Amino acid sequence: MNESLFEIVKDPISIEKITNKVIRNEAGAITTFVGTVREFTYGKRTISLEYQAYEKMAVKMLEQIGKEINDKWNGAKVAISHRIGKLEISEIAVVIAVSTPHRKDAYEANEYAIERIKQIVPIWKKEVWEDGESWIGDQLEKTYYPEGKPIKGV
Amino acid sequence: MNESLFEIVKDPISIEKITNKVIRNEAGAITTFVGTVREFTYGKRTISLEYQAYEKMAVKMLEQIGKEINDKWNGAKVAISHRIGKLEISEIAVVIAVSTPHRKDAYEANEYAIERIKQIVPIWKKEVWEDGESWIGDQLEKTYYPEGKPIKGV
Amino acid sequence: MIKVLLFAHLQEKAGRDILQIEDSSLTVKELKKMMETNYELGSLEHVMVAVNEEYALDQDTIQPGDVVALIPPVSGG
Amino acid sequence: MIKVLLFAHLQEKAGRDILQIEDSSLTVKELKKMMETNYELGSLEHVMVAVNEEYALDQDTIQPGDVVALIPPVSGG
Repeated sequence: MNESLFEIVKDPISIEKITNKVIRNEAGAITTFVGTVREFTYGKRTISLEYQAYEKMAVKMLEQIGKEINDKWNGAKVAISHRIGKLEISEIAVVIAVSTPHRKDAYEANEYAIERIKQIVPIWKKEVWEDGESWIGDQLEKTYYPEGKPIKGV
Repeated sequence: MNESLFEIVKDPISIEKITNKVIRNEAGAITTFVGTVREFTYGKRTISLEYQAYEKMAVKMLEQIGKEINDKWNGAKVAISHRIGKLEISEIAVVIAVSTPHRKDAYEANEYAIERIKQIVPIWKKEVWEDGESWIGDQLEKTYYPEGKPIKGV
Repeated sequence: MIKVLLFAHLQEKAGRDILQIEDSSLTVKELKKMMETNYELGSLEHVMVAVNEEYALDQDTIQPGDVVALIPPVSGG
Repeated sequence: MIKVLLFAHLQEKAGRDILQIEDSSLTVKELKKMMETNYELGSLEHVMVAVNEEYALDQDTIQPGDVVALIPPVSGG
């Protein structure tokens, strides 16, 4: 199996394909997180989105998140695909699939992955509204990095 | 849209199809839980599984779980499909998809759904091992119902 | 007449998936006791009862025409 | 020579996605200051710096041949 578990892609993401990457005989629980383009954010209407990535580093950071999860949750398998380029409302921006032997771990590890993506993966979103557009920074509202870089996850 | 959000099915479940039922413009976060047939449970090897349901009541209870989630998490949309009949290792037994405007809710509501399924939905699993078979009861190891029926979720 | 649906190991023990009982009306508790006595189902202590697809309490009454189900601890998911 | 990659609004402000600077070696902090002074990028206070695809600290040194990236607060997911 030569498929990549962590990838930045330009075409639509198949939920089924990403989820299937982590299905294994020994893991009975799989959680999948699907992030889509929301029409309204705090009452403001989004027309479309554009994602840009520092692709090579983004893949490296996704791989790092996978490693962090393996350190924290025993026997977890993770696959993450993030799409870049222009996306319409309701289109899928990111899919995170995690399989674990135990159910609770699959939820926790998956939520950890999306939180870490929003901290360390060099991907930026430009929102296009009816009356303008803007690059969005700092979704977590934590712009201050006391160490000068994101906090270590492990 | 006439498709059913809560169903007991006999054929393989498509993760994509169930997830697509809950994707909406106003909800940016979707979590999907996929429960598959595990090969080993506490060291014992499972060859195959058979699920049986009291179908009509099972659908009713799945709908009730949907209502409970709507009471607890504002703006959540839920779809659940549970397969019955004979399943092989790694095949999908259940898919739960939840969409919410906010990410954290999608994880919480999804986990609530699987916990409630294991409490109130009349579905039973027969495990077939190399040396025998048995109906499995009481996955939560809570056989005692002080009220004579499952505890209310709301 | 009251229909009693059986599932999982209870169905296998009874050798069928439905029983019919002739009775005017009885409580859930009385039904469970009668099932334990008249059919070889073993103890029904941990078995729940649904009447017309709703979980019922021991003191609830079952009427002729009702569809009752014996619900052993569930194991779906 | 050191390559500096720009993304998101920094790329739009600079009007290009890559800058080349001639320098022997300098710290991350020095680079940020130089970028603020020589290019119209605004404050880089909340911008992180990656050196060869790893996040770097203010006191880390950048060598000729390194690929540097200015990483504004990310917003993927």
